[in-house]
Parts: sequence; structure tokens; C-alpha cells
Amino acid sequence: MVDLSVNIGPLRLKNPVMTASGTFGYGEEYANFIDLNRLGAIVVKGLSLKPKEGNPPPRIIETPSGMLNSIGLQNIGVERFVKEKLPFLRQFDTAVIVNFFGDSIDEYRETAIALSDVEGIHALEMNISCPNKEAGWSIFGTDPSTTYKVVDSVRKVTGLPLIVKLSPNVTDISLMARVAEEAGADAISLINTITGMVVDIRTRRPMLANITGGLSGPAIRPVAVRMVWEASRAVKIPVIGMGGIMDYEDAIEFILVGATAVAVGTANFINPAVTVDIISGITRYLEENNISSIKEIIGGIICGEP
Amino acid sequence: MVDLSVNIGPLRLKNPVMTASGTFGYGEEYANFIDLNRLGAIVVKGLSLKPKEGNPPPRIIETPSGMLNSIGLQNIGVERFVKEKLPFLRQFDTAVIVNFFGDSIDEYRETAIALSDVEGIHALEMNISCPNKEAGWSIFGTDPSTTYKVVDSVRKVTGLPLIVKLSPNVTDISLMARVAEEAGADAISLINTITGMVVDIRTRRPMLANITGGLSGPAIRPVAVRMVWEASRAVKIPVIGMGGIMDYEDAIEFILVGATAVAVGTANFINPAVTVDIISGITRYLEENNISSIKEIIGGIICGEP
Amino acid sequence: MSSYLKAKVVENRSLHPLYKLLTLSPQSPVEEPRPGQFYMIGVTPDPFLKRPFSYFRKSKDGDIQIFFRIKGKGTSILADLKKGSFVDLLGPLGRPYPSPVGDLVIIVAGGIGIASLYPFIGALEHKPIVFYGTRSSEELFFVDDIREHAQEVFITTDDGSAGERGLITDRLERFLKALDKPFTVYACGPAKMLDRVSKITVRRNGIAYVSVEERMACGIGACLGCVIKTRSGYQRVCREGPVFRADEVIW
Amino acid sequence: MSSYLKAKVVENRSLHPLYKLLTLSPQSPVEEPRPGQFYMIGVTPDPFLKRPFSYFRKSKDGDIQIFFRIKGKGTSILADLKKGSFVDLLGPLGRPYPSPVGDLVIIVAGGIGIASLYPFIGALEHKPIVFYGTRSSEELFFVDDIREHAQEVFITTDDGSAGERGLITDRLERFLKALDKPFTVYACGPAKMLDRVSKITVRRNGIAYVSVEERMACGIGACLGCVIKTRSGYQRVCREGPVFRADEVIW
Ligand SMILES: Cc1cc2nc3c(=O)[nH]c(=O)nc-3n(C[C@H](O)[C@H](O)[C@H](O)COP(=O)(O)OP(=O)(O)OC[C@H]3O[C@@H](n4cnc5c(N)ncnc54)[C@H](O)[C@@H]3O)c2cc1C
Ligand SMILES: Cc1cc2nc3c(=O)[nH]c(=O)nc-3n(C[C@H](O)[C@H](O)[C@H](O)COP(=O)(O)OP(=O)(O)OC[C@H]3O[C@@H](n4cnc5c(N)ncnc54)[C@H](O)[C@@H]3O)c2cc1C
Ligand SMILES: Cc1cc2nc3c(=O)[nH]c(=O)nc-3n(C[C@H](O)[C@H](O)[C@H](O)COP(=O)(O)O)c2cc1C
Ligand SMILES: Cc1cc2nc3c(=O)[nH]c(=O)nc-3n(C[C@H](O)[C@H](O)[C@H](O)COP(=O)(O)O)c2cc1C
Ligand code: FES
Ligand code: FES
Repeated sequence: MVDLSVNIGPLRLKNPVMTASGTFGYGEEYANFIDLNRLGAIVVKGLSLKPKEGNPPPRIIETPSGMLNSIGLQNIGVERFVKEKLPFLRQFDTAVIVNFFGDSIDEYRETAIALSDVEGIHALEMNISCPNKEAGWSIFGTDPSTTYKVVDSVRKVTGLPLIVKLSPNVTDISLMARVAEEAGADAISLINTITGMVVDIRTRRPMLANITGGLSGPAIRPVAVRMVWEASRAVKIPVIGMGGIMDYEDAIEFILVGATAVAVGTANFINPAVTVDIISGITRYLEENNISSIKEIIGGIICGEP
Repeated sequence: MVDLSVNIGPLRLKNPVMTASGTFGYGEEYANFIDLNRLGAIVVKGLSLKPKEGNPPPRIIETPSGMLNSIGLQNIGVERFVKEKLPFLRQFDTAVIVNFFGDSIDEYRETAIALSDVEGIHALEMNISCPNKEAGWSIFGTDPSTTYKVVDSVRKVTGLPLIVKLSPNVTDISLMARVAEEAGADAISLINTITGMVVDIRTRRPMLANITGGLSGPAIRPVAVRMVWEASRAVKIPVIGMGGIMDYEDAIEFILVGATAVAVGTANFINPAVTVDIISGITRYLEENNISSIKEIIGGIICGEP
Repeated sequence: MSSYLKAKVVENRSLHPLYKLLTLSPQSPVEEPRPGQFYMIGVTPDPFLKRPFSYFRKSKDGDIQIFFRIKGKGTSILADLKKGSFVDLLGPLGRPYPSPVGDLVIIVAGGIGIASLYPFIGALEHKPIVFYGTRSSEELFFVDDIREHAQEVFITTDDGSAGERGLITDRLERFLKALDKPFTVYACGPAKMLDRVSKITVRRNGIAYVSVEERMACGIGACLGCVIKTRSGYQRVCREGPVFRADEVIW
Repeated sequence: MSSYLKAKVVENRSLHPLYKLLTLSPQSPVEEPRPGQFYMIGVTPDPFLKRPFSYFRKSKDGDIQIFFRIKGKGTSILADLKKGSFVDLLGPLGRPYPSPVGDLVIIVAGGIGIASLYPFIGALEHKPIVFYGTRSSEELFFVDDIREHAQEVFITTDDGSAGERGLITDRLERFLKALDKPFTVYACGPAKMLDRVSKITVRRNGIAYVSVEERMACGIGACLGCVIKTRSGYQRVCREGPVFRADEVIW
């Protein structure tokens, strides 16, 4: 038996495969298709303190080997999540990681407080790829000092393992990774979507009502792999890699460049059972290569002359 | 007859379709497949003052809807270009734009000088997505003040129309566009490739000898369209859009978001005659939509409620 | 319970250059679909996302049939599928058409909208009155079948090549003006048509259910990509829909 | 002059679970290929890039034949092509095998390397001596044809299921040791084999030409993606190659 378990800071996962926030609803949507007990962790759709309506439709459009989304962080808010969704998730022997966001440092902090002493929440993932109302709606996660401030303020109010989810829309991902580490993150996760847009040349209108959206899927995988490689060399804390993972080979690729765990996002839309296929595939890969623990290959890329 | 001509600063092009540097060799490679006279402009492979060997192979790898390359800017140098390649290009009634780069501000300036009074070169495109030996090999085009300095120093020594080619690996493309404009660029072009990497999970080695490479092709098109849209709203000078253009519809998309001209790169590898197909397609589109000049639809995207 | 499985293409018949009847044999057990529900159908890796299609009917052999119109990339790829090839099938998904309360059921189909209403017509206890509008006579399908299960069938075409020339909603409006009984409308077709049906029905104090369309990624309520605006906020077409009460939808 | 055109799949025959003989009928005029040249072959949109394949031979009807081994994604997709479908064909590309100077020509093929050497063997003025090594007897192809055009054929397999057990380069070395005439070697196969052939040949003062492989994007010399290291710097396999003088290549 190979050992698939990994540690994300203080959090132990039975295997390194988790779901990417926003692509797996609140978990229940996939219970028809897979045994949720098999997952390393379930990361739920990003929550804010109060419910959020999100952007007008159309919200999605297919692109070459990927898709754009502009959901606009629609969610039911912390209170309803805890009341209506969490009891279902507590049934499973799978870590529940709550992704959350705010439009001000205060809101981040309050949301983290509201989520911190709830039974059945095992870690927090803070999404910093969202607009800051106190800074002209610029994105928190694209400015190092804002990133430091928001992570630091959340770190101070939560005892839960804290994962900071980085935006790829930056010049220097290593810097952002280090800033998150210094501000007290237990782990970082990346990449969030890359901003893109598509225009309908017939109507001359953007395909998304919001004009721009976030690009995900295999199209962005080479960029994600590179950023995970750069980030994991810049920090000591564990890195959760994601961006276009479609199968176990892609997952191994992220692990080789330094990811301790991986998250599967858009691929769930293509195959709702893909996460368990990936877990089986990783197991097979380790067996076939006589590797007894997944930990042995984390960061196992070989560079330099053969 | 529709009017396809556009102006890139002082340079008039008979149509808005040019080739992207590094994907069209020195032009002659494609003379078998298309009439080079039909192109709006030929942008040649990036030149440096002295010949450059480039990176060891493997240099390319396919990715979902795209490819990574790490050619490492191999080129024959200004002197051999002018002697061996330019005479061939002078035969055609097509603007020749020379893409160039350096590893220091001095080298940029000297290269620009060497290229400036040569018959048959109609404009310069400076590639600032390359490492600066005076700043720890960080990329010129990812730092605004270095960008300003290098563009400014080239601007002062050349009377040719100067196009600055921006790197997409930045947090704020509008800022970089404005910096290039302020430093005296006649136009900007974007996007260059997005840095990515792929690992072979069998050998655990990067697929490229250089480890990372530049992602191009339709995978990056939504990102390119968004950046061209942002950049063209930030500056008054013309914008040349590129990144994943495969057909005339993609070209129109870039023009609608603000590009005055477009460059076709990786698509030449898929179909060596794609540039003329795109020119024909644009002509048809304009005719079918009763648009008499391509200039009418530059920036013609319609945003806001229908 | 919906499932995700492979299905074999048993037949992919052209009924018109732009319309195809696709017969799929699921390779594992699937739940019985109900009229108004839909499937997500795809072939990997291209198109990247699956596309939603209504349950149309069962073939004689019990296979699932989908009736679709070629619109863009995804439907073109599906149209080219050869017998014996496989697709990925996810479903049945969404909420079916609710049972009518009264006896008088009015069906309004615009174009390919007939695909989701066809099985509903056949399953009704009381024969409905059907309004079916298309571009031209060539794009009218299964009319004989429908007649069999309908009290009456009103047809309009844009070019007058079959039935009346004009919009099906105009024909519906005329009909409702002369009607003095309670009725329930079920409609599927272009958004503009649904909006119109909704307004006409409200004016005549009827109830209308509409099956709406929106681009989809997951099909199972997870991505929040397929919402439409309703009086109770954004609702997911794949989960709360695709059938909505017309007076709930904000057009 | 190379051309870019559509070609129709006339036949796609399996010679082994991993080896296929693809017959393509160009839909526009194409230049006559010469042994050692290659084509870029693709189907859009997947795989994204075309793949290089040597000109193998002409069919009886004058169509172009390609002999290939399934390696990864691209070759798997080509292997599934049905008769009547179309591919994009670019070629013929690269430099052919140069004519030998002396009379004694030695051919060394490793595995699928036979694909590019096969037409060269048939075109030689003087029958060559052929060394052909593969994994096993099942992966030996066209041996009877080759015998017809060769003075002698030496075969090795990794498992000894045909010819001698062992490496073809060892067999070659033994042969050359006993040889006291000038000779020219033409080799195609895995890089390791070519390296070895090159060293052996140099030691015996022979000339060797090797056909090398590298991943390609454009196939026409424009992208500089396919270079190998040579004594005169990086050279493009698609343009200066695929055939190089063995002593030029830095392995
Ligand atoms: C619940 C539901 C049931 C459906 N049932 C059927 C059916 O039984 N038969 C049938 O022919 N069609 C049906 N459709 C519509 C069908 O899904 C679209 O025509 C198809 O997705 C278009 O894909 P494409 O790639 O060919 O077009 P694209 O190239 O993606 O787009 C072409 C055009 O179709 C529009 N479009 C794209 N996706 C959708 C979508 N999901 N819904 C509506 N329009 C879309 C685009 O905006 C564009 O105008 C249904 C849609 C939904 C939501
Ligand atoms: C000039 C030339 C002529 C060739 N002629 C033939 C031929 O006649 N018959 C034949 O079967 N094969 C031939 N090849 C090799 C063939 O091109 C590759 O096997 C093919 O490109 C692999 O594509 P894939 O997508 O199946 O494999 P991938 O999934 O891309 O890769 C699978 C493996 O093949 C290797 N590979 C990928 N591309 C190439 C390449 N261009 N050259 C060598 N290895 C590669 C990869 O590194 C990897 O190890 C030739 C190659 C060249 C350069
Ligand atoms: C429809 C959709 C919704 C998403 N919502 C969120 C979200 O609420 N919070 C968040 O941090 N990331 C969100 N993401 C980003 C994903 O979690 C993930 O970082 C990204 O999609 C890249 O992974 P992938 O290519 O595997 O999808 C969303 C992505 C998609 C496609
Ligand atoms: C093989 C290759 C070589 C390239 N070389 C250069 C170069 O020398 N100078 C440069 O400015 N851009 C270079 N580029 C970038 C392209 O000009 C273009 O900006 C990029 O590929 C995006 O366009 P595309 O997706 O249409 O290829 C190169 C791209 C490729 C694929
Ligand atoms: S398609 Fe994902 S929620 Fe409806
Ligand atoms: S494949 Fe482009 S130069 Fe050889």
C-alpha cells in the first residue's frame, strides 16, 4: 500500500487531491457521482460574510482548451453555509476547507472570525483575487503590501490552518508567495484564474456580461506549473497547485514541481468523477514506480544535464 | 472595394495583418506558400547586434491549444541580416519591421543605431521581454522604470517608427503601455508569450532544456484580447494585437478591442498560408457588413446594456 | 439521480441540413428521464465543455433520442458523430415540466424548442392544444406525431410555407383572446418568444411555464454559470430550471 | 518546392498494434519526394502541431505512403484516421540522403528508422548491405522487399526472435572490422544508435550520414525549434537536416 497522505501545515490530508473552490459547489452537487469520503479535501465555493448576488449572465464561455467565467463570487453567505450546507459535509471523513473573500480588510477579518469556531471546518483558504473597495477596487492580491496587510489581519484572528490563494495576474509570483508566508500563511495555493475576455464579432459585444472573466482549464496549465515551481522554490510552507489539471499525469506534474497537494477545478465539469480517477491514477503511478509515499516525489523534478 | 489600410504611427500598412516575430523566420521561409506582397508587414525574427546561439534543444513542446518555445532568441545578428536576408525582402511591396533586443540598454541602443539607416527597414519593434544583464537578468519589460529607460534611449537614436513589444508577464499592462508611450514609442505591440513550463512525469525532467518557455497559440488568446483591450484604452498610440490569432474572426476580435493591426504567430506553423487567408477573411467580413474601411471598427467593441 | 456515463451512437440521422436526430445507447444503467429534463453531451477533448440537450424521446429499442439543431462549434461536432462512436452523457438533469393543474394545456414551441416539449405532449393525460412556429415548412418536424397527441395543432412559419405566415405568439394571442377557460401554457423556444408568451399569458390570467436556455459548464448546479435573473434572484437553469414559472423570470 | 495541401486518407493499414501504413492522396499537385525527405502531417484542431514523418514510398496508384509507429498523442490520433478523412500535408521537406560516392553502401536501420531508409535502399544504383535491428520479429517489416534490393541483410532483435540477438550496432561493428574497402553508411534510428554508428564509422574511416529526429513546429526552418547541436552550431533538422554527416553532429 502506498502512502498518499500529505500535510498542509497542521492539516493532515489522506491524499493530495482536493477540489478547487467554485467548481465543486458545496460538495453535495457531486455526491451523486463520487464518494466524497475519497477526497483529500473539499474546498467549497468562496463565501463572504453576507450573501452575494454575483454578476449578470452570460457568465461563462468556452475558449480553446479552457473557459472563462465571471460568476462574480455569487454565494449564500457564511450563515446559510453553516446552517444549510455544512451539516451535509460533516458526514464525510474528508477535510472541509472554506474558501472566503471580502471587499475590505475588515470584511476579510470578520468573515474569518465567523468561520473559525465552527465544527466541521478544517481550514480556511483566503481568495485574494478580488477587488478592494478601499483601494479603487484594485485587486488585493496584486499588491504586495495590501496582500501582507490582509493576510496578517486574518492570521491574527484565526487559529485554523490558513491557506492563501494567490492570483496569477502578477509580475512576480515568488514575491507574492513570500509575502503570504511572512504574513503568517500556513500554506499557499495557486493559481487562481488568469483574466481574459472574448468578443462576439457578430454582435461586437463581449461574450460575458461582465466583459472580462477568469480563464481556467488546460489552456493555463503550463503557466500554472511554472508559477507553482517558482512559488514553491520561494517559500518553505506547503504549496497547493492547481490550474488545468485534467488527469493524474497533470497532478503528478504539479507535485514534481513542488506542490504538496493539488486542486482540481474545471475538470470536474468535464467529468464529475475526475477527482477519484486522479486519486486512483496517482496510486497506480506510485505503485508502478515503486514509490512508497507521495511525499517522496514532492518537488522531485530533475533539472540540469542528464 | 473596402479599404484595409491602417497607420502605425508614421508607417502606413496596406492591410492590418503582419507576421509575429520569430514565427516567420526572415520571410523567405514562407515565400513558397504565399505571395509576400500581400502582407501588411513582415516582422522578422528578433535580431541582436551580434549573432546569438540560442538555447539547447529540446526547444519546443506542444501544450493544450498551444505550444511552449525556448528558442533563446537565436539569430544571425544585424550584419548578416542586412547582408544576407534584407536584399530578398526588399523585393516586396511590403513593410519590413525588424524586431530586435539586447541584454543591456547600451546594446539596445547600438542595435537600433545599426538598424536605423538601412534601406528596406521600415520600422523597428523592440522586444523588451528579455533578460537585463545589468539587473540580475531580470526582464526589462516587467519593470516600469527600466522599460522607460530602455525605450527612451532607443527613441533618442532612431528616426524609424518605433514599436515597443510588451511582455504579458506583468501585473498591470496598462501601466506598461503608458510607460512605453511616454518614453516615445510610436506604437505598442502585445502580447509576447506567457512564461510556462511542462514536465515529463516519466523522466521527471522539464520538457524544455531551458526548463521554462513562452506559451503561444489559441490557449492564450483570451488573455491577449483582454490585455490589448486594457492597453488600447490606456494609450493614444496605435496598438498591434497578437496572441493566438488563428483565423480572420480572431483578428477582428483584436481589432474590435482596439488593435489597429494584428500579428499572426504560431498559426503560421499550423498553416503557412494562414496570413493571406486572414486578409481575405477580413475583406469578406467588411464587405458582408457594409463597412468601407477597417478603421471604422478599430475599438468598435460595444459594452454595456444591449 | 443523474449519472455520468458513456453512450454509444446508434444512429445520427439528418432530418434537414441543420437538424439531427441522435440516438444514444447508454453503456450503463441510467435513470428514466422526464419530459423537460436534459442531458449534457460531449466528446473530449473538443469541444472542451459538454452541451445541454433536452430529452426528446426513446427509440423503439429504448435508446435515448436527442433532437438538435446545428448552431455552432459543439453542435457541428456532434452532427459529425459516426454510428458506433461514443459520447459522454450526463443526466438526466434539471427539473421536468410540472404536471398541469387544470385540463386545458397549451403548448407553445418555437423552432428547436419542440425538442423538449415533444415528450411532454405525448405524456399528458388530456390532449393539449399545440402552437408550433418555425421559419419555414422545411423546419417543421414530427407534426404528424404531434397531431396524434394533440386536440389541435396551430402552425405558423416566418415565410408562410406552412400554416399561417407570422409569429406563433400572435397566433397564440388571438386564440387566448377567444378563450374563457383557465389554462396552463408550456413554452420552449427563443428568449424573445418566451418573453412574449409570458406577457400574453399573464394578461389572460393564465399560468405559463417556460423552458429557458443559458450557456452551461457543469450542468449540475456546481459552477453557478448558467443563471438567469428571476424575482428570487439569480437561479440556475440547470438546477432550479430549465423550466421556470414565466412570471418568475425577469426578461 | 514544398507545398501545403489537403490529402485524403486512402488507407490506414495496421501492420502491428503499434505500426501503421498510411496511404495519402494529395488533393493538389505536389513535388516528387526524395528518399530522406519528410512531411509534416496534421489534423486540426487536435493535435495542435503537425508531426514529421519520412516519405516511405509510393503506392501502386502513386499515392504517398507513410510508415509510422504509435508513440504518443499525435501518432495515436493519426492511427485512428478513417479512410476518406483528410489530413493537412506539408512537404516534401528537408534534405534528402546524399548520393554515395563509392560503391559500397551500408544501411543501418533501428526500429521505425527503416521508414526513411526504405525508399533510399530501393533507389540506390548498387545494392547496399542492410543492417536492420528491432525489438523482436514482430516489429520487423518489409524484409522481403528489402532483401530484393540488398546484397545482404543482417538482422538483430533484442529478444533473438529473428536474426541474431543483440544490438544492430554490434553486428555492424563486427562486419566493419572484417571490411577493408571504403564505404558509406546511412543510418536512421534512435539517437543512441546513431551516436554509436557514428563512432564505429569514424573508427573505420568511413563516412556516415544520419537522419536525426527532433520535435518540430513549423517544419520549414522558420521557428528554430528543431535544432540539434553540430560542429557548426545549432542546425535546423527540418532545413539543414534531417540528414547530417555523422561527424558533424555533437551527440
Ligand atoms: C436545458 C437546455 C436544453 C437544450 N435542449 C436543446 C435541444 O434539445 N436541441 C437543441 O438543438 N438545442 C438545445 N439546447 C441549446 C443547445 O444547448 C445549444 O444550441 C448548443 O449548446 C450550442 O452549442 P454550439 O457549440 O453548437 O454553439 P456555440 O458555438 O457555443 O454558440 C452558437 C450559438 O449558440 C448559443 N448557445 C451556446 N450555448 C448555448 C446554450 N447552452 N443554450 C442556448 N444557446 C446556446 C451561443 O450563445 C451562440 O449564439 C438546449 C439548451 C439548454 C440550456
Ligand atoms: C524528420 C523526421 C522524420 C520522422 N519520420 C518518422 C516516420 O517515418 N515514422 C515514424 O513513426 N516516426 C517518424 N518520426 C518521429 C515522429 O515524428 C514522432 O514519433 C512523432 O512526432 C511523435 O508524436 P506523438 O504526438 O505521437 O508523440 P508525443 O506524445 O509528442 O511524444 C511521444 C514521444 O515521442 C517523442 N517525440 C515527439 N515528437 C518527436 C519528433 N518530432 N521526433 C522524434 N521524437 C518525437 C517525444 O519526445 C516523446 O518521447 C520522424 C521524426 C522526424 C523529426
Ligand atoms: C466557475 C468557476 C468558479 C470559481 N470560483 C472561485 C471562487 O469562488 N474562489 C476561488 O478562490 N477560486 C475560484 N475559481 C478558481 C478555481 O478555484 C481555480 O483556481 C482555477 O479555476 C484554476 O483551476 P482549474 O483550471 O483546474 O479550474 C473558480 C473557477 C471557476 C472555473
Ligand atoms: C517559436 C517562437 C519564436 C518567437 N520569437 C520571438 C522573437 O524573437 N521576438 C519577439 O518579440 N517575439 C517572439 N515570439 C513571440 C511572438 O512574436 C508572439 O508575440 C507570440 O507568439 C504570441 O502570438 P501567437 O500566439 O500568435 O504566436 C516568438 C514566438 C514563437 C512561438
Ligand atoms: S451549469 Fe453549472 S451551475 Fe448550471
Ligand atoms: S521545425 Fe521550425 S525550424 Fe525546424
